[in-house]
Amino acid sequence: MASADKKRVLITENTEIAQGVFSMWIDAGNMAQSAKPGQFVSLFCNDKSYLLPRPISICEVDRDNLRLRLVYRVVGNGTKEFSKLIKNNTVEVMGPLGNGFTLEEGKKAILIGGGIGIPPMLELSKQLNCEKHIVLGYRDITFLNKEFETYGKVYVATEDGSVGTKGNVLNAILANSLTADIIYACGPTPMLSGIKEFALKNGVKAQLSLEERMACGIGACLGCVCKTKETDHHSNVNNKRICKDGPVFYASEVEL
Amino acid sequence: MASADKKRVLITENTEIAQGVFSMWIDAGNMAQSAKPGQFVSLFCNDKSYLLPRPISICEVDRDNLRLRLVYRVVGNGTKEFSKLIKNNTVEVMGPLGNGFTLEEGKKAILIGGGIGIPPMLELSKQLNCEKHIVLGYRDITFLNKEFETYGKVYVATEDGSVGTKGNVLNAILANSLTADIIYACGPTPMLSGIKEFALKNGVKAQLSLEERMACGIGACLGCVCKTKETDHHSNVNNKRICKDGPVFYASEVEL
Amino acid sequence: MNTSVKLAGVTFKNPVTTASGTFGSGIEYSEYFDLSRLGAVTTKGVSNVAWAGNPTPRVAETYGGMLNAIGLQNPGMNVFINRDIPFLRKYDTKIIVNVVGKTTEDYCEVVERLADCDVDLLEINISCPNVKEGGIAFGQDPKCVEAITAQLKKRAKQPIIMKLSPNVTDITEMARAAEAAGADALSLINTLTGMKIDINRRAFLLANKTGGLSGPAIKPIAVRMVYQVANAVQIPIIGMGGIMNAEDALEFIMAGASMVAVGTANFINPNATATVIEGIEEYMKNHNIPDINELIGCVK
Amino acid sequence: MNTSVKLAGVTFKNPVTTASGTFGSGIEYSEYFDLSRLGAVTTKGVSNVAWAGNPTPRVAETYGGMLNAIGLQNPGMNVFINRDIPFLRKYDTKIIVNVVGKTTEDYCEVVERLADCDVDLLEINISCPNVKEGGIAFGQDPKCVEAITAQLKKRAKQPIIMKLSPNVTDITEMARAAEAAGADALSLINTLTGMKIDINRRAFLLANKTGGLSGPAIKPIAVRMVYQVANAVQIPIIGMGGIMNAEDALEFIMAGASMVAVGTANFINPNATATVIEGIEEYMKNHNIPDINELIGCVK
Ligand SMILES: Cc1cc2nc3c(=O)[nH]c(=O)nc-3n(C[C@H](O)[C@H](O)[C@H](O)COP(=O)(O)OP(=O)(O)OC[C@H]3O[C@@H](n4cnc5c(N)ncnc54)[C@H](O)[C@@H]3O)c2cc1C
Ligand SMILES: Cc1cc2nc3c(=O)[nH]c(=O)nc-3n(C[C@H](O)[C@H](O)[C@H](O)COP(=O)(O)OP(=O)(O)OC[C@H]3O[C@@H](n4cnc5c(N)ncnc54)[C@H](O)[C@@H]3O)c2cc1C
Ligand SMILES: Cc1cc2nc3c(=O)[nH]c(=O)nc-3n(C[C@H](O)[C@H](O)[C@H](O)COP(=O)(O)O)c2cc1C
Ligand SMILES: Cc1cc2nc3c(=O)[nH]c(=O)nc-3n(C[C@H](O)[C@H](O)[C@H](O)COP(=O)(O)O)c2cc1C
Ligand code: FES
Ligand code: FES
Repeated sequence: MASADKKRVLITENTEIAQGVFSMWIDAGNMAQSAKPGQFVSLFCNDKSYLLPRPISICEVDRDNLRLRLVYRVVGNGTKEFSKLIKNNTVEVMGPLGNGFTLEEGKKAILIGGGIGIPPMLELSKQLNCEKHIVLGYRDITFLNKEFETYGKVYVATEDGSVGTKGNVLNAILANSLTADIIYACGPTPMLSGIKEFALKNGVKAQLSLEERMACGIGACLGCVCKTKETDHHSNVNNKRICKDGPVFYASEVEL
Repeated sequence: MASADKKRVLITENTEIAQGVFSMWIDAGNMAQSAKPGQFVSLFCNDKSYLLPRPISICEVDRDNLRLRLVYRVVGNGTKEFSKLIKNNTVEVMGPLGNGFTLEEGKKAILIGGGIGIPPMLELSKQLNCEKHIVLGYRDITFLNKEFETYGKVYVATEDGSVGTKGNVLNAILANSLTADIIYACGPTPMLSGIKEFALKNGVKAQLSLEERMACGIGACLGCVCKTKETDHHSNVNNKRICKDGPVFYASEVEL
Repeated sequence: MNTSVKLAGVTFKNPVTTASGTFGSGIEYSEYFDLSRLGAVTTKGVSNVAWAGNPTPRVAETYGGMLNAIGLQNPGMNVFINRDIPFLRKYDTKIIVNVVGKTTEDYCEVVERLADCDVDLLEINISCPNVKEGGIAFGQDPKCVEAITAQLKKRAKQPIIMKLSPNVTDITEMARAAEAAGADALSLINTLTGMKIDINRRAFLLANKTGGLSGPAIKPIAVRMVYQVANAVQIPIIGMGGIMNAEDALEFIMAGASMVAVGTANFINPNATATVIEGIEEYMKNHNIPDINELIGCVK
Repeated sequence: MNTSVKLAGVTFKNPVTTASGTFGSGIEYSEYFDLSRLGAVTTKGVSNVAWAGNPTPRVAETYGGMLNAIGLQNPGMNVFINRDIPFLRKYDTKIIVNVVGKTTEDYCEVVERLADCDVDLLEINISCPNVKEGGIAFGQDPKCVEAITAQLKKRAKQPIIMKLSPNVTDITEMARAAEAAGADALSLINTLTGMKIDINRRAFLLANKTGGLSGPAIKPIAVRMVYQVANAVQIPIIGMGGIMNAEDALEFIMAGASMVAVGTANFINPNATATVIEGIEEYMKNHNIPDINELIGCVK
């Protein structure tokens, strides 16, 4: 009956792909069957002094082998625990959660990922069937960028200028004079604000994947809301739930 | 500087030797060097929602390989976690703690173990150099009894009478008309009370290893006291600390 | 084996409900298990008009618990009554509606509007630590507790349950005040006010600075308060605070709770309530307890 | 880099002490690390005569915490003064003596006796939930807090720190009362009253029924209270409640504590205090904080 499920799954791979950034493959069973780009899963810690789920985006879906790939950065206690798990260890996971990106086929697209917002763009770039420019922003150390090259032209921006354009993703877009009908983006809120403004100015539609601290992850606790322009149908106030109604929203819907 | 230490150690073996009873060997380093029969260690859970140490007696000391053996019964969350650990996993341990048995060499001895009080008697029976009768009491399923046979004559009592004398350890002592100059015992409090009474009646000295819920395990919190006959030197009241002053006491010192 | 309990004249198939605010109106969790298994669904606090709640971050994790400062966001009683009550009525479970307000008049308005609705009990939240007006202010002074209970009792058609705050010196005083004013039952505990600081940003983690602490961390406090109140009043108690499994629920029942509510645990396991119900049944079977009512308050 | 702080006229080499009752008089822990590393040692509550404490079990584990009902067992002031003070004086650390009593006269007797002893500060425990008389009874009413503080202040030669209970509706009231009566500093928090039931034996786990809840589970409540009190009074605060590591300690300092005390964590790691001190120094280095005093109360 559940659209999503919580279960303990096997880890088939968990490797550090850049300093502090890990790539984990899990045997996800039916979760992998229905997973869409832009959706996420809740990962739970084995140490039960950490109770809440850690939302992690789905980076790749391997439907043939019913596996999901998660790419995450170690920032705190939970991700630190995950990073220490090895092949054949298990982890509790719930998902897929939220609504992913709406695939607007045929439109010329820019896919933008900033920092740890990059992983969900990989499955999107695989599934999206159109002309694609892929813009990836990093502080310094790059990761996953090589893997994107199969799916479209990749532009990199680094804050320190060590690779690609010096600056942020918008600097890279401007530097390469990229244009599009639609933007798909995931990354830190200041980046998304900038993209929203850019999209508005250029009359481009944009789908943005937002982030907020979560408790339930399924829309029940109202912990993870974002401000919306219109009164939301569910909440009857100007709040939408990022976990349930998002994490992806059209830029025009939300206030950042 | 520390007489005892807390450290993370390697598990070299952890096997179920009877239903719900496990035997674990740990690479204990210098802990193994100083460990004495009747001392215990504090085991800590990896799941940090369980904070307090689990006191577990030292069952065997392998000084050559610097290993300690712990034999424990799964009764709650901590021992359940321990039971799932496998070879090459690690566990945090502090010890050796407390004062063990005083080896009264040359005296004719009865060693009595009841239930999960049996493990510490194994190392004692190895180290004690004298005529030994070993009395082991179980509810039903026996464990470790074969291993004791190397060190003395073993008498078994089971509550259901399935092996040895039907009844408790005292029934076995009476049934076999055992006599001694000194008794060493570890087991549930009602058993120890019975032994204390028996020893008193027969004019036999007895060393009893007591049990109480602990927090610090090193004598600082006053959580684990037992009532004593005389005012205790440290506490200035009729309380001794089982973890620090015990767990082994002469029957004449304590009130059970 | 009987697991049904009676509280304030209402019979529940089992003693397990949801803690208000952790289960919405059940819509999201209905995708995970059949709500008909529950003794009752207790819904998120509802006010006379829609409330937008607090700014984010609204939740933070703590050791063995969590802080929340949702600020009682809710769609207002009209949307709730038209949408959520009919949804819940499809299930074979009782409905307990949690009511919030900024003023006594607000509370009265909601209770009056609910009087003719098809719901089983009203739970009056006078203990929310996360709103500036109302909420906890009503729940920390026995005179206020008595006054608002009396006002609502006059207007309510359903039995009313007063939900008490643990942020008090003596919870039995509040319990006695509610009982004296005619409350039919008591719910306890709501959350304990807490705070978390992000030492790297040198700032509060929650936009609201403080939030309500819930989860297993607070269970020993909750069990103690249920025990104290059970021994101070005659009216029945719904116990809650950190229930993660059947063992936890049984602690509350043995301390004197006639029913229990599962809150934060839902976030960790969407099946938590179902697991608690099954675990209670298993305990009763293993211990040969024919009737759950034997266990209520059995530890003295 | 300066880690020294000043509190009630006394200078401490660093802001870390031990929470009373979790460290004895330091003798046991001195086998694990050099007590001279500590800003101060705070000793177990001492009374005029020896106290035997409560029956066992006295401790129980809870989710992310523990309950204790030691009942203030202690050898009485004479043994303490003759044995423990000379022991501690061998170390380069300050001595804070925690004082308990059943009546105002008891407290006065200990404070008077300590007046001529070589100790640095007195911490008055008016917040122990585990004794029938005295203890918490003095700490839940601002009038009582004020009265006992005034009495002790008249007699004490050392600065006095009043140790407050979290089992109150508004801890700032107690803090203000202590300040008004001349307290030199405040310690908070003591434990929260809790209970655990053994559902298999259908009995209380602790012989005393209730115990004091400590450990990381209570930290959010403690940080909140320190923040509230720091913003309500001028006198300095020793913050405690669930400190497990330097990050936790820094939360308290940023909330307004001038010093912190490590309690339950000692049981989990005998080096806990040393780890906290090192971690604070590391944080200061990484964040370029030349003086710890900059961090005290920096989050508003
Ligand atoms: C929809 C969504 C998708 C995400 N996808 C990814 C991803 O693919 N890869 C990745 O590395 N990170 C992702 N994040 C961020 C990730 O959830 C956090 O980095 C992670 O929860 C941190 O957990 P921790 O235990 O290491 O940190 P701690 O700080 O110890 O966590 C404490 C609590 O805060 C929460 N928290 C901390 N940081 C964040 C954050 N940035 N966002 C939400 N909750 C947070 C944790 O979930 C936990 O409840 C995503 C976040 C969201 C909301
Ligand atoms: C000196 C000493 C030596 C011991 N030696 C052994 C041994 O060799 N083998 C063995 O199987 N058991 C031994 N025990 C008992 C063992 O400590 C408990 O069975 C164990 O702590 C239970 O932990 P748990 O997490 O599984 O149980 P839980 O009930 O989940 O534990 C909860 C808390 O209660 C404490 N606790 C529960 N039962 C006991 C108990 N009987 N005694 C003390 N604390 C308890 C735990 O340490 C923990 O803090 C010994 C106890 C003591 C005091
Ligand atoms: C996210 C969240 C929202 C809550 N909202 C409400 C509410 O609207 N009304 C209410 O009376 N209690 C509310 N509570 C308190 C819970 O109903 C419950 O009393 C408390 O969380 C303790 O139970 P627990 O530890 O099982 O969560 C809320 C708690 C949480 C965690
Ligand atoms: C076993 C134990 C004994 C305690 N004894 C005392 C005491 O004698 N005097 C006192 O003021 N506080 C006493 N306390 C309270 C602690 O000093 C401290 O305030 C409380 O435990 C919170 O800190 P923590 O969570 O770091 O332990 C005791 C706490 C514990 C756990
Ligand atoms: S996390 Fe609960 S509503 Fe989104
Ligand atoms: S457990 Fe702390 S004194 Fe024994």
